[in-house]
Amino acid sequence: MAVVTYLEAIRQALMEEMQRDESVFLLGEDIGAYGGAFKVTEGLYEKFGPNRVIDTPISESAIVGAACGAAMMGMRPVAEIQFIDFISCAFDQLTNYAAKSRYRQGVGIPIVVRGPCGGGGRGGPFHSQNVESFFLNTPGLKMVEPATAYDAKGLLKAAIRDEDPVLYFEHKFLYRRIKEDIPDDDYIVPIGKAKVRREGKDISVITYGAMVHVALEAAEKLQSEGISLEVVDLRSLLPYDEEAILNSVVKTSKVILLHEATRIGGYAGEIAAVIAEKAFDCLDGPIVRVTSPDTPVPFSPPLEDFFLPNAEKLMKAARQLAAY
Amino acid sequence: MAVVTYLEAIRQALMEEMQRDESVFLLGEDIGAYGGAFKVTEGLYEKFGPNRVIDTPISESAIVGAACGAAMMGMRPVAEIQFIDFISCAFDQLTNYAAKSRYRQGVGIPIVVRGPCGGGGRGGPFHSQNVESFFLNTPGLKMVEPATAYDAKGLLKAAIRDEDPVLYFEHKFLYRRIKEDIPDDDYIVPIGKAKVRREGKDISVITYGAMVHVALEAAEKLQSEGISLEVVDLRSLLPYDEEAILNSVVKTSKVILLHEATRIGGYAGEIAAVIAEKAFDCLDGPIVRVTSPDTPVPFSPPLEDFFLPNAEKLMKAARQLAAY
Amino acid sequence: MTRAKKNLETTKLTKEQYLNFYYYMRMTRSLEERLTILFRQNKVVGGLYRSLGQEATAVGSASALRDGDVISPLIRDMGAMLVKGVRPRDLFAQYMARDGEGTSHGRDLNIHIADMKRGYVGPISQLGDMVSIMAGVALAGKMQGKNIVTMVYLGDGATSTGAFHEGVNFAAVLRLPMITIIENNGYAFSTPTEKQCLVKDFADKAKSYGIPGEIVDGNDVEAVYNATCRAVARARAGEGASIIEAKTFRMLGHAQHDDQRYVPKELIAEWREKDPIKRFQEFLKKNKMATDESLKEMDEKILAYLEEEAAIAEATPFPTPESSLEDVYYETQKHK
Amino acid sequence: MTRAKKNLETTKLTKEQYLNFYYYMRMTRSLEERLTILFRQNKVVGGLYRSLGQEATAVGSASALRDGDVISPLIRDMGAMLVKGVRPRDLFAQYMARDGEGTSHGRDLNIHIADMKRGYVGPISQLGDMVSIMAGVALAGKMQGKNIVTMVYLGDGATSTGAFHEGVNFAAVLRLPMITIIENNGYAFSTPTEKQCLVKDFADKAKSYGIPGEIVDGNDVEAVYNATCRAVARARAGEGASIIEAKTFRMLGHAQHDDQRYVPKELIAEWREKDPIKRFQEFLKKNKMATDESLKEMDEKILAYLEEEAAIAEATPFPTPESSLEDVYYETQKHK
Ligand SMILES: Cc1ncc(C[n+]2csc(CCOP(=O)(O)OP(=O)(O)O)c2C)c(N)n1
Ligand SMILES: Cc1ncc(C[n+]2csc(CCOP(=O)(O)OP(=O)(O)O)c2C)c(N)n1
Ligand SMILES: [Mg+2]
Ligand SMILES: [Mg+2]
Repeated sequence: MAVVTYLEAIRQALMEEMQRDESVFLLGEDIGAYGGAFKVTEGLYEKFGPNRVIDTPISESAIVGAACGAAMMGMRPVAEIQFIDFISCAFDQLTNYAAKSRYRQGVGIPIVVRGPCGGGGRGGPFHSQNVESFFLNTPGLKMVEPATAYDAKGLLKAAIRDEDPVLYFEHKFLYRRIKEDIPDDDYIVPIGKAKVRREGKDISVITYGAMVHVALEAAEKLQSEGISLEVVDLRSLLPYDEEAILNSVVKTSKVILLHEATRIGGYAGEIAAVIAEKAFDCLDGPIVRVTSPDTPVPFSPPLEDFFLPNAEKLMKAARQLAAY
Repeated sequence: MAVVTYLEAIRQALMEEMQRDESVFLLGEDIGAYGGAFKVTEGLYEKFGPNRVIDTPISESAIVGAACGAAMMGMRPVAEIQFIDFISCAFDQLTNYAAKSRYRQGVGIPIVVRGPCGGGGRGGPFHSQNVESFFLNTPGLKMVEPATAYDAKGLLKAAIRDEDPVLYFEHKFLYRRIKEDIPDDDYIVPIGKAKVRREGKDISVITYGAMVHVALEAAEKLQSEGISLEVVDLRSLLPYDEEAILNSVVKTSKVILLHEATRIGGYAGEIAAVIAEKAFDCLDGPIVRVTSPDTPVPFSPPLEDFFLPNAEKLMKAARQLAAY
Repeated sequence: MTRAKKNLETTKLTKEQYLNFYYYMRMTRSLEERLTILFRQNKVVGGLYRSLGQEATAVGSASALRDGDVISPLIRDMGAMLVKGVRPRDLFAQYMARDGEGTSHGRDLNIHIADMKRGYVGPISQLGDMVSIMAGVALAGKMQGKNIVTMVYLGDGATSTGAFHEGVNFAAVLRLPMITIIENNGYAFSTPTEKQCLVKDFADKAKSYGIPGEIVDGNDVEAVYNATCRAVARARAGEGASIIEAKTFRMLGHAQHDDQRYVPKELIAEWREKDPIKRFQEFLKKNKMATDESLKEMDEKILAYLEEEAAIAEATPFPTPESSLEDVYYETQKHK
Repeated sequence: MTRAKKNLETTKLTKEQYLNFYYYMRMTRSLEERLTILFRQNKVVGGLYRSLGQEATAVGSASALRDGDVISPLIRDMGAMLVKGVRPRDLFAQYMARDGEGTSHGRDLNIHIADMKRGYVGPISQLGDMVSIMAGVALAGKMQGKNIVTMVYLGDGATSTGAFHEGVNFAAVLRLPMITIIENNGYAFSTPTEKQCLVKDFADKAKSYGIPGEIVDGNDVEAVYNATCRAVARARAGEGASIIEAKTFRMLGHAQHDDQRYVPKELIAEWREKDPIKRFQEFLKKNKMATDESLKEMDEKILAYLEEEAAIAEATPFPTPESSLEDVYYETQKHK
């Protein structure tokens, strides 16, 4: 066991998987000697050399495309998108080539496309986005977003070993802000399994990524007010853990869906639909969404702080729902 | 009044808007002398010349980008995407440039990006998609999808006159299959307003595009079984008509969300979330989704027929919900 | 050394090789003609695309490859797929949206089928995307020490896509053994090349990537073969990517529904004279490798073979509706 | 006629013009130095990007434009924005995430601000995208009979994007008055140009689009000005798009946080000798347009001016939280 940050956990997963399996390799912009914009791949170039840690031109579409092609030959590419916002440039390759290949031509595409997402870093409209919803309506893709260092490592390993294309979102706000003791030995966190981070009985807060910590903070604070939040960390966004979601709703009968992405068309819609369809009987109140408002991510500190969901906003929503 | 097809209604709107406003112009692939892959722009090149009906290289990103640039100078470009599936190649320009320009630099982008969507034509995975969900989580965009010839014309005119970027989805299955008498004089169908296509009292079917006709067919058939469907045609997908949705739910207390796009991450999620949040009290049963299954759009007739929602599938869902 | 190798690979064709060129070009054309009949009988589902007049480009280029090499064909490259071993029945069944080994099981259309063993990838419709895919295949081959070459086919129109640009540059910079064949057939759907790009020679695009670009008469199967051999030799020698522009012409509309009234009649007449098969027949006869009779015999054999293959395809059932739910993920994969 | 016009526009600079070059280059550098101080004081929000050593490219090229022309600058082109009339206070306020006319009201960062009247567009971060935007601006200008020219700046790295390719080709084919300035500064973040593209001269990219491409010494403000004038003259004469490659060097890291240890020391030393401002000072003195004293005087005036401007910016409030909800759509627009 050793205490590592979320970022170090990601690096460990890359390192260990590259050691375990020769077919695993990395490609992306400035990931080689420089170690990546956030230094996630630092040291890997030195360890594995330029053939397995490949610096590419500024070409997100080609990065993803080349990863797909290599995967078709049995390789296990892990592509880095310098900021996940730039995945928009590879949207076509991901949704049309990677996602549909197994179905339409019988050839699986075991790639991982990873990159830093999320706000709180004064990154402005193009370095702060949460892009999961863009990809949610594309069968064939998988998506995960870890909230802890333990999961960061275990989910990345699972993603690399998965037979299908996995988008791996790492929340940059967490990179160096959270750390924990994680096991030294090989482990994975299976894709598709949520985790109850805190048991509660009044309201289920279903969330993922950096917002898990917001939910935990709110849960802690609300305890003294006699409101008991259950915090469900989805971890996998596609596929999602329907059973865990419904189990929690059955238990609490009230739900808040919390995410950092903006509201309309955000991830919460899907979960609301599942709950309203499959656990309608158990519901004792409206399904409430706590999200960012429908604007681009603003840059200036007062604006971004106003924009992002936080414990206060969640607590306010929870108090209202508890009183329902 | 004259009887026109859905396709002719679109052409009329283009023609009339170009006549009305010199700043309206068209750009896209093969839209000039050839008149477009579906002949939507037929005759416009002859009428308005090569400067206002511009054939472009195969460059969706540049088509949308150039449209944005021209719009910043006061023009009103209408870009055609030959099949809406290829809008994936312009995803970046649309979500990052067009959508955010007014917000981040104070410059509005009054463009329309239109193209044929939807299945039923044996088009396979890349000529049949419904792409609305890809764009639903991007504040700054608008989206519409007409279900009738009347709306096709009125919504396109509204889109062209709108000050913001509008994605206009035309369902290719309807192009020549539906026709109606529409007024000769200038009219618009305002963006953001739904229309109740059929009044009913038991279940609200909330839908749009080609599925409106499926819903109407099912409603007609179910009448004899004593199940009364109300059919709400959203027409505008972003913004959507929350009031009309909630009004219908208040009236019927039961909801089916019907769309042709696949299920997970499909448009229905957003509407389910709004209803489960704002009309929870009125609900007398689960919110049911009737959609395509979570696969790419398959090509072969038996597969595509199995894939697409139809009146039978809707009726089955409606019977179950009615009995709830 | 490289030079010696190049010469070795591009000279002295055997009679068998020449006859193979003919066989595959003829097969391509006859197969497409057979498909046209099926189309008229309403048995083909969706559009039908022809490569009439472009057979030499597809066949000549693919003939320069060997087992293990991988191509990404487009609708005009059935000939290349045949060289790589696709069975006519697969193409017939695929165009008729049938099930069966060698097809996409009714999921995708026309030539969108893959066989990584035989060495062809099923393209997607979004033009240009296959370039970086094939760069990736080449990259993997290099990593795995396989010394394979990949070849990506695309039209003049597809060079306008950003995906083309990113893919070729990527392959160039990483010195990947990838050959891009630009089939300049004068049109992209209704759009003539001069509205697509101001360059006269698409081979000039290579200058923008610092890689070799060569122009070849796309209707001369041997010339195409030789040009491709040169690029293949460079690729196998570790010299990286190349572009070949094959100048040819699309003798029919974009697809069956398109009467190409926008193409000047004279242009079609001019190119009809350059028909790659007629031209190659003359060549074979002049060089005493074939006679009218031997050619007729071969043609008839091909037709008979295609008849059998078409019958097999026609007898192949449609996929079952429920099968459409399979294979989206590994976890639900039935077809391996 | 065109030729005559070209000569007219590229020769005989006045002393005032030369001094203006100096003024704007000096202003750029001093402004960025002032920003660096603000950065160290933690008043700058987010990253700080410098154009140290590249001032001649930005200033020389923008100086060839006139009112009505529109540029799309990037982080290394503050100099071009200054020439187009941005106020230093706007840039200070913008970097400090403040509100106020001339800023993005705290919504976007660094030089992402637009003023269609002054003639600059606020770029987005996705590299390459601005090319087709500026093609569209040029297209509109043409349609509106305005005879304007648009200019899009980007780095060597950005040429690898598909968006660059589609945009330049689009402008080329439609013969739009758009000039693409490729600022080849040796690196894209940590990536040297040889890992970005195999060409030595990025001007060669023009060959792929059938448009003129010219190489210019990016540290020679007059040369940049003249090359741009030639391209502008062609554009205004209806001859369409051009590419100019300005060879220069990024003297600091990608941003403040990057110590660019990956850049060989000798390279930096070599380019320090070519500093565009130092060099131009010598030129001015040699040609009797300035003395050490007159330059010092100008420098001090600039510093004083910047001091005032920075003070105004520092006194500008942050935007109010609720204002972040405005302006997503026309219907909610407050800032016009
Ligand atoms: C990205 C994209 N945009 C548009 C299309 C529609 N489309 C299909 S084929 C075609 C023309 C292709 O022309 P070219 O590349 O020259 O190939 P050819 O058909 O002449 O062989 C077009 C525009 C597409 N498939 N992909
Ligand atoms: C599409 C895209 N991918 C990646 C990035 C991240 N990024 C920002 S600047 C930069 C390097 C740009 O290099 P260059 O174009 O040479 O410009 P320079 O900084 O040298 O002026 C990168 C990779 C981006 N902004 N956009
Ligand atoms: Mg062509
Ligand atoms: Mg650079």
